[in-house]
Amino acid sequence: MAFILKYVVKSEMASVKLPFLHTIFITMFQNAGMLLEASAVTFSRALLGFAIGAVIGVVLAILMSLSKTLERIAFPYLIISQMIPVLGLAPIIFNIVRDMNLSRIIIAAYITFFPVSVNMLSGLKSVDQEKKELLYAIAASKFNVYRKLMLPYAMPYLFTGLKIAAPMAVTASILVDMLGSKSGIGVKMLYSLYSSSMDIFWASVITSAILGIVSYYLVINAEHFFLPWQSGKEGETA
Amino acid sequence: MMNKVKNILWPLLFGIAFLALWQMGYVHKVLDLKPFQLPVPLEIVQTLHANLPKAIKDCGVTLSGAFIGMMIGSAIGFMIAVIATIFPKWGYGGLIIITAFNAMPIVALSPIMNLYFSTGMAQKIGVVTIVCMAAMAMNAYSGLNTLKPYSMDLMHSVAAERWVIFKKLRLPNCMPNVFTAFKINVAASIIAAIISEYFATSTAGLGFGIKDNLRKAEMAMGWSYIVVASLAGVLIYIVILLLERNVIKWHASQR
Amino acid sequence: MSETQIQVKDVSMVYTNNAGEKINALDSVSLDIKEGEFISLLGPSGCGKTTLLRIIADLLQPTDGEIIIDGQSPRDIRIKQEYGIVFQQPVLYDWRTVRRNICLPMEIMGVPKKERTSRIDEKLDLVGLKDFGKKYPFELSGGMQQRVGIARALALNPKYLLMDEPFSALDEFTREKLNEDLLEIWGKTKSTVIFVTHNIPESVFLSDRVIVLTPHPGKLAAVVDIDLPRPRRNELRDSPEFFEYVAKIRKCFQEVKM
Amino acid sequence: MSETQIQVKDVSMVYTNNAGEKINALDSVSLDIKEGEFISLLGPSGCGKTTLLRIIADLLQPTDGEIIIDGQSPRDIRIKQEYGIVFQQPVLYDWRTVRRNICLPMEIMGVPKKERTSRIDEKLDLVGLKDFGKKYPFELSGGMQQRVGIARALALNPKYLLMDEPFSALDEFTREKLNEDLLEIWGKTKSTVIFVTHNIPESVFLSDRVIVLTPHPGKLAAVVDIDLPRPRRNELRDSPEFFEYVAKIRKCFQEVKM
Amino acid sequence: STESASASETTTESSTSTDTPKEMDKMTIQLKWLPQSQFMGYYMAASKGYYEDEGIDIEILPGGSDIIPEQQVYNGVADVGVTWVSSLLKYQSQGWELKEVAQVFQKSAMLLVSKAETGITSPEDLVGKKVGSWFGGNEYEIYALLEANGIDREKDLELVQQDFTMNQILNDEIDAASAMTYNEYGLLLESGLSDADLNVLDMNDEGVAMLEDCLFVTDEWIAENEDLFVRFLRASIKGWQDACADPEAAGQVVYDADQSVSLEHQVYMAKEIAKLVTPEGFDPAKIGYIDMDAIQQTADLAYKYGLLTEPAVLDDTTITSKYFEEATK
Ligand SMILES: Nc1ncnc2c1ncn2[C@@H]1O[C@H](COP(=O)(O)OP(=O)(O)OP(=O)(O)O)[C@@H](O)[C@H]1O
Ligand SMILES: Nc1ncnc2c1ncn2[C@@H]1O[C@H](COP(=O)(O)OP(=O)(O)OP(=O)(O)O)[C@@H](O)[C@H]1O
Ligand SMILES: Cc1ncc(C[n+]2csc(CCO)c2C)c(N)n1
Ligand SMILES: [Mg+2]
Ligand SMILES: [Mg+2]
Repeated sequence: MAFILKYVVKSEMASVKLPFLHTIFITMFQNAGMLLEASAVTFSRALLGFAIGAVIGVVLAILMSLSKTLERIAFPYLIISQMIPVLGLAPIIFNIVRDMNLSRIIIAAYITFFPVSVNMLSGLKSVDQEKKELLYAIAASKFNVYRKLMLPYAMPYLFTGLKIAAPMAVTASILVDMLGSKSGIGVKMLYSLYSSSMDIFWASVITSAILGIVSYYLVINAEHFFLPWQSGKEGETA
Repeated sequence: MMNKVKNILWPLLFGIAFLALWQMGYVHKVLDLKPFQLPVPLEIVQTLHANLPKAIKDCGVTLSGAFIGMMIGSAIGFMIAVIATIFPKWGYGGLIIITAFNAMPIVALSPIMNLYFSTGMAQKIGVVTIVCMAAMAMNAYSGLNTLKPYSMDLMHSVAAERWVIFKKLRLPNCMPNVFTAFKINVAASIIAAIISEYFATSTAGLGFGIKDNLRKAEMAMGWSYIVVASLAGVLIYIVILLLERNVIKWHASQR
Repeated sequence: MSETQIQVKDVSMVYTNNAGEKINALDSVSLDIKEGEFISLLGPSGCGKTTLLRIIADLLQPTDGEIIIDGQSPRDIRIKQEYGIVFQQPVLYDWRTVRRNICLPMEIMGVPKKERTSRIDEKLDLVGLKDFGKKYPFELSGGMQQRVGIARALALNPKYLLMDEPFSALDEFTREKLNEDLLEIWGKTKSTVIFVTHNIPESVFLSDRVIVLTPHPGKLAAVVDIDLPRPRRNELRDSPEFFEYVAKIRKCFQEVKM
Repeated sequence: MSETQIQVKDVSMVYTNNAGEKINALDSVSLDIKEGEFISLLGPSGCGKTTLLRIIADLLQPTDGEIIIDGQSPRDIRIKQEYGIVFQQPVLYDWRTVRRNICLPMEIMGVPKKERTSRIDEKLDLVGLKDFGKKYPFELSGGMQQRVGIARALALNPKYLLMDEPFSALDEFTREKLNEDLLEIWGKTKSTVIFVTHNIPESVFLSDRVIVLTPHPGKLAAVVDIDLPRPRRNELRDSPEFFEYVAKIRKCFQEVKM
Repeated sequence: STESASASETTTESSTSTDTPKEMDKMTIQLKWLPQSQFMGYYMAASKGYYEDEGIDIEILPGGSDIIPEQQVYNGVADVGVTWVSSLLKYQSQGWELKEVAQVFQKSAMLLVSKAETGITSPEDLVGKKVGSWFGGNEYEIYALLEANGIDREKDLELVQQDFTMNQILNDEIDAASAMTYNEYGLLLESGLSDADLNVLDMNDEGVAMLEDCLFVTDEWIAENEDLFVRFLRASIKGWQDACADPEAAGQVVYDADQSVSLEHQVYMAKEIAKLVTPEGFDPAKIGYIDMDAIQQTADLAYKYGLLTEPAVLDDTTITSKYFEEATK
């Protein structure tokens, strides 16, 4: 940070390029109420988008792991799906659901699901053959194989995906704030950027970063809660 | 061989079927869209054909930015994962910073990058770099640290130095995770490059084309650029798959 | 206990790896196993014992030949959940405690909860891990992990029990005790047992018949009927007949290795 | 071949898991090992043999007591790269072929390339895996994987060779052959060998001294000097002295188990 | 769609609206950009209760860079939209059944601004320079300006994209920037430059003005809601009249509706907007009047410089003064 500041100080537009930390914090403090309110809107939508996105991601990964053919068919299209910008996608989504607010949530989920899906799939595909054979040998149903083996095994992979997706959900939520929402960090960001209120802009950017960190910690805590055996094993492998 | 044919045939067949339905208007019927809202494939292809040299040039601009940014971003992400592995105290902070960057939307990053870089290419690379760091950092970190039981003992027993352990154990061990990250980053880098172009100085690139045309109701043109981006994405994904198959043929996922 | 129950007909297995190289693991093995029989497979390391077991268990498709069990395919038997398998490696799920690892197949087969608990207790006791039920696999020694795998298969009372070197990581005394216990259980459940081992006395002690395979590729080298009276107790190991059988099989083995 | 080289002084090990539960694995074990000695560790499964080996190898810190080797700490010895270890599990790196797995520690120690190649060839031949150098671990049978681990440790000609049940997955004949081979190598390299096994005849055949541990927690139960002439060949196994030792140790063991 | 965020309106309206039991017609207007004084008329009308008086429960949807009003209205997200005439003409030419129903801005607000030291005082001076545009339909006035002055836009200068900040010109990365009189120009002034530091090329003066903010609807919607729309227009015009009469107050109203842009900026914008909606000599009673000559010029320029591939159809399928006349009767 210090380095950047030093470098920036030399430049003419110093305070625009990267305002001094104290000015950002003063701005954040002065606008704490507004930022908190906006954060609440953005974060709650991020949570919702994240939850839906994570579920979709997991379900897609499970489906793709069930059938190699399906994976072959679906994966390229999942990549394609991620290539469609919101600008092109939003009207289509709206036309399907016919509700702007719901569209926003769907778009947030749509942006979030991909890393979850990829990581989960890679976890499901990494299961050792012998572990699968144990269940195969007693003709466990697919359902049981997933419940007792594949899903628990892929959990650490899933959580890696969630750690990527959680801050992305904040990103997504901010993006959909900009789809004509009236409140949220994204709105503050956009308005301040386009009206050259750089202090507020940077304050919103920092706020979004903080939201990202918070979301990350939530995932980490969930991981410790759900995967106690993971922490036990670390001692051994470290 | 049969398998390889199948690998390509299935998704292709599916795609063709979907395109046919789209062309025949069923997609529009289901989504209640007019052709001028979402053009039909033939129209997109015709537009693309008429505009091919420019589309290819724009594609080159976007892809090269996406690719360079992805490489730099992945490299940084990987480095952070390495630091977090070697100096857990420090590195943890690094992972947090990456998370913070990951929570900044492209639409905010792009103007920020405009402040730092004056050319569209540099701005694009800057944005893509930041967008690609997190997936690599998280995946590489987990790959570098989730070692099979006792594999570390072998290293310790011959007093391997840290960097040797890193090179001979951690690094190969994390390759599958690195590929997972690349799969995410293929998609992330291209879309980030595209969106960064909405706000770039330059008027070249797929992103500019998409935004400019979709705004101006040139839907076929806009969508033809989306198609180009998609094809490029899938192509790079296939390259990653082929690499993966060769580099980690020992891994459970490849059997 | 007389009809042919498992027919191994001309089974061959050739592994092909990514590079297209082939490893010939089994070559035209034929074998008839009777209902309730206790069969041991012996053979040098890498001769295809595990491969054969896996083919019988429908975990692997032979490249040639077929297996018929009770007039059905291995697949049918597997679907009917009639196999119990002890793998060469313990194959425990890291995230489950010892008890819950043993419990797993029973959960899937729908054994009622109470029954499960009592079977787990019983089998934990059998393999000497009473105090370790709540531990996770990484807290166990190698031999203890292997015993969990044994307890898990035995808890199923399977109709077909396939065991791949189950006792190799155990000390002689634990091993001999478990040999006896196994026979006792087998006497009650009347399972058909296919037992892979490297320990010739063990194979003699346990089996009705001992099958010796040749190395590279695995072929049937010898089949030795063990006509020792049952029930067998460990004292039997000191008897001259026992020694004779051991010597005989050792000789077969030695010839095979040439 | 007379001075005390490895001193195990009152070593205790208590494992504590996340829940705070303690497992007492070793209780005040003391032992002096002479330079160039061949020592076997025997003891029931779970008694702490692997634990002791790992402590000697500086892979685990004892909760009490200490180890002194040539006046130095195990750490010093480890840093000097004087250990060669065969683990109870094969511990192969999935991404390396058989040859490159054997090569790995030599790479780290900086053995010149040519030397490495010739040692790999030699040891691959020794363990009977000449044709499998280019295979990946998943293409090997259980016993073959274990043999790769053995070849890897032997290729180092280590000053201290620690072997944890190296031959448990091998058939009797491969085992006996490798027993002889091992003694031959040992005769040349003059390594100090600590050898964990469950096979009493094997321990007698190989060792200068056999150490028997008690279960839960592991304590020294008996130390038996094996005064059989060297060089030893497999014929020795039929000699009455050999039987006597085996019987003697078996008795110790049995008493221990009570 | 009910917005949780309509809180901002309830704060301004609640005093009057809580005790009106009357059945209200819901209506939604989609702005072209963020809530700002550019749209002060609607905010004014809402705040003064004019919509309520007409029995309308109005919802004002802000725009943004990913929002295209034509698409929003066509898809039914909003009932009425604000957009630029040229943009609307383009959509109409592509088959979107949209209809212009009122023309709020009578003049173009588009400027090309440059720092005085760059010396760009006439269009010819743009040769060899870097000129910024937002594109996406906003570039045609510049095209017209250039070609009318014999400048080849491909060869003689470099057209670059502007993000929506003014940083590029402040940083001297470009020589001339697109700016709206009411917004970007004001941002430059607020950043410390004065009128004297800036040279301006005004599209109106150069004879290449294209009309901007207008109101439009879908044919389908208007067919069923003629009366509602007329009421809406009447209220809106009243709002605009009040706003243009007292821009200071209008700026305050807009600022109250959305806090994140400074009050001074909103007031500045309000004053500039007033000049566009009621230019000198324009009768405030006629706010919303559709000047077909100006429309025709916009359409001609759009066709001539490539936005449209064929001349625009300007008849009552695409544009109508019917409701305006009804509302101002
Ligand atoms: N998945 C595989 N891919 C390729 N080759 C394999 C595979 N599994 C086993 N083989 C080969 O097949 C042969 C027989 O292996 P198998 O595991 O059946 O031996 P085994 O008799 O069980 O040996 P051990 O006693 O060492 O366990 C070996 O040569 C081995 O290399
Ligand atoms: N990582 C660990 N955490 C907790 N307890 C452990 C751990 N490793 C071993 N133990 C316990 O320590 C005791 C001794 O284990 P150890 O592996 O040394 O036994 P062993 O003598 O090698 O047995 P085996 O012959 O079965 O390999 C066992 O009771 C085991 O449960
Ligand atoms: C995508 C897009 N780009 C530029 C403009 C131009 N524009 C018209 S009004 C306004 C805001 C205030 O000046 C801006 C930037 C637009 N409407 N949409
Ligand atoms: Mg085997
Ligand atoms: Mg052990």
